[in-house]
Amino acid sequence: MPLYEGIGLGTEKQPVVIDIGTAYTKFGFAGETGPRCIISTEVMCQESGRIKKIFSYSNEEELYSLLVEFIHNLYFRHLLVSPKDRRVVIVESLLCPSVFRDTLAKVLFRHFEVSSVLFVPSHLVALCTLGVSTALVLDVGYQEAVLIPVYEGVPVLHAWQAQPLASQAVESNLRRRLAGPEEGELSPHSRISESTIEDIKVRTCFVTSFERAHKITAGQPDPPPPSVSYQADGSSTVDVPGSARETAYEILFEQDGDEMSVSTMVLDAILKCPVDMRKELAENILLMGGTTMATGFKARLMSELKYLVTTPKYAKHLAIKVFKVHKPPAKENYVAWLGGSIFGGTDVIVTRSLSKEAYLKENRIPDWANLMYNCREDDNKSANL
Amino acid sequence: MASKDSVKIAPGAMVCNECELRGDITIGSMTVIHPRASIIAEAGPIIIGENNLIEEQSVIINRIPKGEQPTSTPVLIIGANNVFEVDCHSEAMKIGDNNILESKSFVGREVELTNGCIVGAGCKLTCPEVVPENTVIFGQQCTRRQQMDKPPPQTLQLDFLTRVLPNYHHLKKPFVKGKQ
Amino acid sequence: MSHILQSDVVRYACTCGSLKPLSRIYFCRHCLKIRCGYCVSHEVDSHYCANCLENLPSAEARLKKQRCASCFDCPSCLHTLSTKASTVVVPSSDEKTVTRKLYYLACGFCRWTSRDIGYPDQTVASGGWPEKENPHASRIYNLLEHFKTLALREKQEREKKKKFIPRRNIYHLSGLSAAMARKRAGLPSIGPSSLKDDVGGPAELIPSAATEEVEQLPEEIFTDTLNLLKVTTLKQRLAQPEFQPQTVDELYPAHKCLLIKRSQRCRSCEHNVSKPEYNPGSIKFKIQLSAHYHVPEIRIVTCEPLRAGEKSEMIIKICNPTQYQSSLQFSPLPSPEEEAEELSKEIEERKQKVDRKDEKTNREDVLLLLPSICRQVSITEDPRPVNVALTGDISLPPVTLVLPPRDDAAEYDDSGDTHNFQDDPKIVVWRKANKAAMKLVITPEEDISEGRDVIVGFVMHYTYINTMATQLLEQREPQKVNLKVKLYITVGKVVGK
Amino acid sequence: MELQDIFYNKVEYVETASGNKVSRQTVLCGSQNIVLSGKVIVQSDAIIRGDLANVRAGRHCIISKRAVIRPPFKKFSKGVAFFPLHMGDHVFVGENSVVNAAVVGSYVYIGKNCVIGRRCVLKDCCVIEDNTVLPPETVVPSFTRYASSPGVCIGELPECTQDLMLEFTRSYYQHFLPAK
Repeated sequence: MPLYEGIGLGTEKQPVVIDIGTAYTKFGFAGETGPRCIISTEVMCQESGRIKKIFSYSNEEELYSLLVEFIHNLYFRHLLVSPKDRRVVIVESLLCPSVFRDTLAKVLFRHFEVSSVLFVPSHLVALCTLGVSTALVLDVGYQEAVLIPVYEGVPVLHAWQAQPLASQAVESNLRRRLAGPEEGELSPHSRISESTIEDIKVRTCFVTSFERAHKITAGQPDPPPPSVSYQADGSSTVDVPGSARETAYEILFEQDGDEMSVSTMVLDAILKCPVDMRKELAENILLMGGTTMATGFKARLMSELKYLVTTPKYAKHLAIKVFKVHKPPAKENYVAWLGGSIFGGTDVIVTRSLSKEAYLKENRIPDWANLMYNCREDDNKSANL
Repeated sequence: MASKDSVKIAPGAMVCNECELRGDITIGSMTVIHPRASIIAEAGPIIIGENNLIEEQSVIINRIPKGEQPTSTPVLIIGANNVFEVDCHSEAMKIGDNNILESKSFVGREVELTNGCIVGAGCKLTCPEVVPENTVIFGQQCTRRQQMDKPPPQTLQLDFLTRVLPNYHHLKKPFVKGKQ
Repeated sequence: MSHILQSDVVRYACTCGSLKPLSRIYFCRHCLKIRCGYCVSHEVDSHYCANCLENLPSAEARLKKQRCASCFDCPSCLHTLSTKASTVVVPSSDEKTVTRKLYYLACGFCRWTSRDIGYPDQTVASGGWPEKENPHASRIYNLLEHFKTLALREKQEREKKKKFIPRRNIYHLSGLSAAMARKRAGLPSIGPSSLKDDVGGPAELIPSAATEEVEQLPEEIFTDTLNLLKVTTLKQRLAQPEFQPQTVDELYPAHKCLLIKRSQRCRSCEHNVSKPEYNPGSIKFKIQLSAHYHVPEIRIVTCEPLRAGEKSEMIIKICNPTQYQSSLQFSPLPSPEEEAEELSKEIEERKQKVDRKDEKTNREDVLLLLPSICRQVSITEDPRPVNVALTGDISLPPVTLVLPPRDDAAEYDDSGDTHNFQDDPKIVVWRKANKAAMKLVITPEEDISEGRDVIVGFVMHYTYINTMATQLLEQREPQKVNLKVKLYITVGKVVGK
Repeated sequence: MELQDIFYNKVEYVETASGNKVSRQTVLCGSQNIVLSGKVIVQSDAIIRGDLANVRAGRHCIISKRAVIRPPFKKFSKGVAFFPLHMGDHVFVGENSVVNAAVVGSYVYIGKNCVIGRRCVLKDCCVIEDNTVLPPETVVPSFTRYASSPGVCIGELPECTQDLMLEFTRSYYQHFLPAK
């Protein structure tokens, strides 16, 4: 038992750190080295037995009840502690919709009576896992890839990039490829469940090398890798052709009409930053999110970057030759959580959290997008005067 | 329907009277068949090897395939040391040795079990295939894994049953031929 | 009728606006109000292992990361592993052979064993199995130490210069654009790097260094056939978040997660509505205020086929679960305006309660000095209106139905009823002990389509003998109170003409 | 919903002095080793294997059609032994379920088509949903609901489960009537 966990015993209750992703939620206790659980962000309706995704909410009320059910499960099925009078750290995306944020705060304070909530932006706290203060953070999750450069601890917000190039896109691409040419409702593969597609993706697909990908786009592909026959259950088999295994992830790197891919996102973001930041950012890339764990993803991204800087589109503006990536002390899919855990393990949780009393008085949560919270203190003062 | 019922039971086999045997069936020695098991040789003969354990409510059936008439008489062959647990249903034409069909499992006609396979409780196999040796199939999605060794034979249980069952059940006598 | 415990046919409206079957609601005897799992406060009482049923106090459970020390989960199918013994013959020193027992872990479901991953068999049944540590643990503790020092320094500086709040933060969580402007204006850079110049703390941290090298795609991937049986599933990976093994030979058994016993507390009066006994094997409760024992139960016995716009007869059974006689009356549901009024009354009542509590805590200075001792004022969510669309009309007989108290002995007594009630035989179909069956008429809506559920609702008024008051003030007689509860019955589906 | 009357063929059932109602179409092997404590209903085609070891069912148990109650065995170095199977009071076993448990507590509801593996321990007040497979040696704690294959805890039961089961099995008995 590491010394650390013994010290805090009996003094203050360990804060809970929650990172609610579109597909998976990571949660555990602050100051620990890994999340306790990674579970699907969904709840099972007790009456109908149907699974409902949290992010499929249609209005605030529905979201509220989904979150109550979901967070109740987090505390009483997995974390096994009382939420009441315990601090919470929420790792959130800077692009998190306000309605989600507000509802989540309401659920935590009003329903679960937590003593304080600290919202931390995922791209920023991810840096805590490295001990550096400047990095280009690319988070490729389920719904979208979001990139925000962080310079000296400050997010360079005007350079942010977001594209729907993530797991979801890969999975629908894979589904199309499995369905084959005779597409449509009649194809047996159109009925494959989402979880099966996800499992096929994780277990059989990979990100192919830069050279092979170029040959494929040029129409002269190398022989595809061996195909795999995947037994979905006892009564059906899915044949996963080698080409599907190899090209499922290509959707992330193809530059279609709008010439946007995961790799151009990185370069575009660097371009939007001031010149003196660029080199430092390019040499401090942090990749996180479950999709970046795909076999070959990093190698491909690096070769793409190296190639793209030589193309006319970027060569003119960018003089960068070297790209370096960080290796965080965690699996990519919980880097942000670990950042939250380290951040929440410090006294910051006392000084910066939004307390229950403050929330009940104001009935809202500070938000960077809201000007009220986004001025310097002295500005605020003068405004008040 | 099979032309005639002819059941050959090797000496040492233990077949309870209360089970249903239909058609041309051969049962190897030391095989134990519990009451209420059904073995139905509908399309052709069924040959069951030695040391098999067939529990109550299990069904082994040599079914007439739907549609076309078979050109030759299909024979269903079961090897040795297999266990058919309560309420399993097997139509497989070929089952090797040391397999376990757990409770409520279902194995279709076009599936072949080699050796040392375990079809888990409630698993349904219908896709035509030859299940590789030492495969374990389990769970809702019929997940598979490969085992290092094949499951051990149930010799001890068979010993126990051959001692106990005669105290409670009427048994079919070995070497019975012709109609019952 | 498939399942007794999940019957959603008759739903009771909780004070908070949720609709639940009777078995899932509570009756707070102090507030005399209905509560449910949604509006009570849940608290973890004790931890126990679902497999060995050993009880662990919360502090110990926390030390063990809410996992059982002796039970393991199968990494392959997530079922519980069992310890299997095998005997081996070991040659002993004096030329005799000794048989010894060796133990290994095995899964009875998917047949995974600890031998599959090369764990050596153990000589004791309780294990001593190798524990896998997070390979990055020491690095993470370094980082943690580093940021703790930074945070502490920030806090101290903040205290030192109360008036001028320095902008020396670990990371800016707000004021992003303002800080950027500052950066551009050439102000000294902030962040951890600048802090190095300060008095060196004990946690000197080497920041992570980025490299150009990344894991390359193995060449064999294009030529070797993939054996799916060797690759772990996503579920298996996520079950071990810190390791997430990719191949099955890296699947290590994990300590089994504990389960909890929990108590539930009424948020408005802070009394428990349910508190189990600590022993995991016990099915008894220290406190148990399930509505099943306090509120009359209604069940449908039979109902004629329902047709849109036509009357059909429904027979319901009403049961009085209390030890006292109860008289029941029925009335239609309140109109939306009345309901809104009731809701606001409820909210007002709560507010007063909170205010009163506030006053109390304010007066007691001792509690102010020790805020950790005094319970925080429970804030509750406001009750919501019941959200159900009724699709039928119910005609309620204007009678008062008196139900005798429950008598457990009567269950074994077949001698018939001794009570004598003057019931209208057109309404009360039969009576037995504390139960009675009543006839009601349902009229589904005119325009309801076939196959839709017919939902009707009404208010049940019942008398309840409050025994709680007698315990508090000994002199007083048991108090009779009039209570009411809203009921929603899903009668069934509409059939064709 | 109130239970509807369930009518049975009067000729088919035997009613004992203690109120047990047992169908003649069942297979009660080794009936001298089976104890039914009173007001127990055993419906047609159910199998109780008293020949393997003692089976005891408490008061007000319901064993539905085609259910199999079978004492579990355990292998030892010297042989196998079948263990007695104890079932508490007010237990419901659904149709087609196979119960191989060592102990089934009181107030337990086992749904349809379940497989309760060898030497499972079901504590008082638990529910096993339809089609669940409990692997061997599973322990099901009180006030939990198990479902799926392998069976996992999917929820909790209300505090009044004991009384709900009590009432359910009692009223089942009351509504289990001979056809007129």
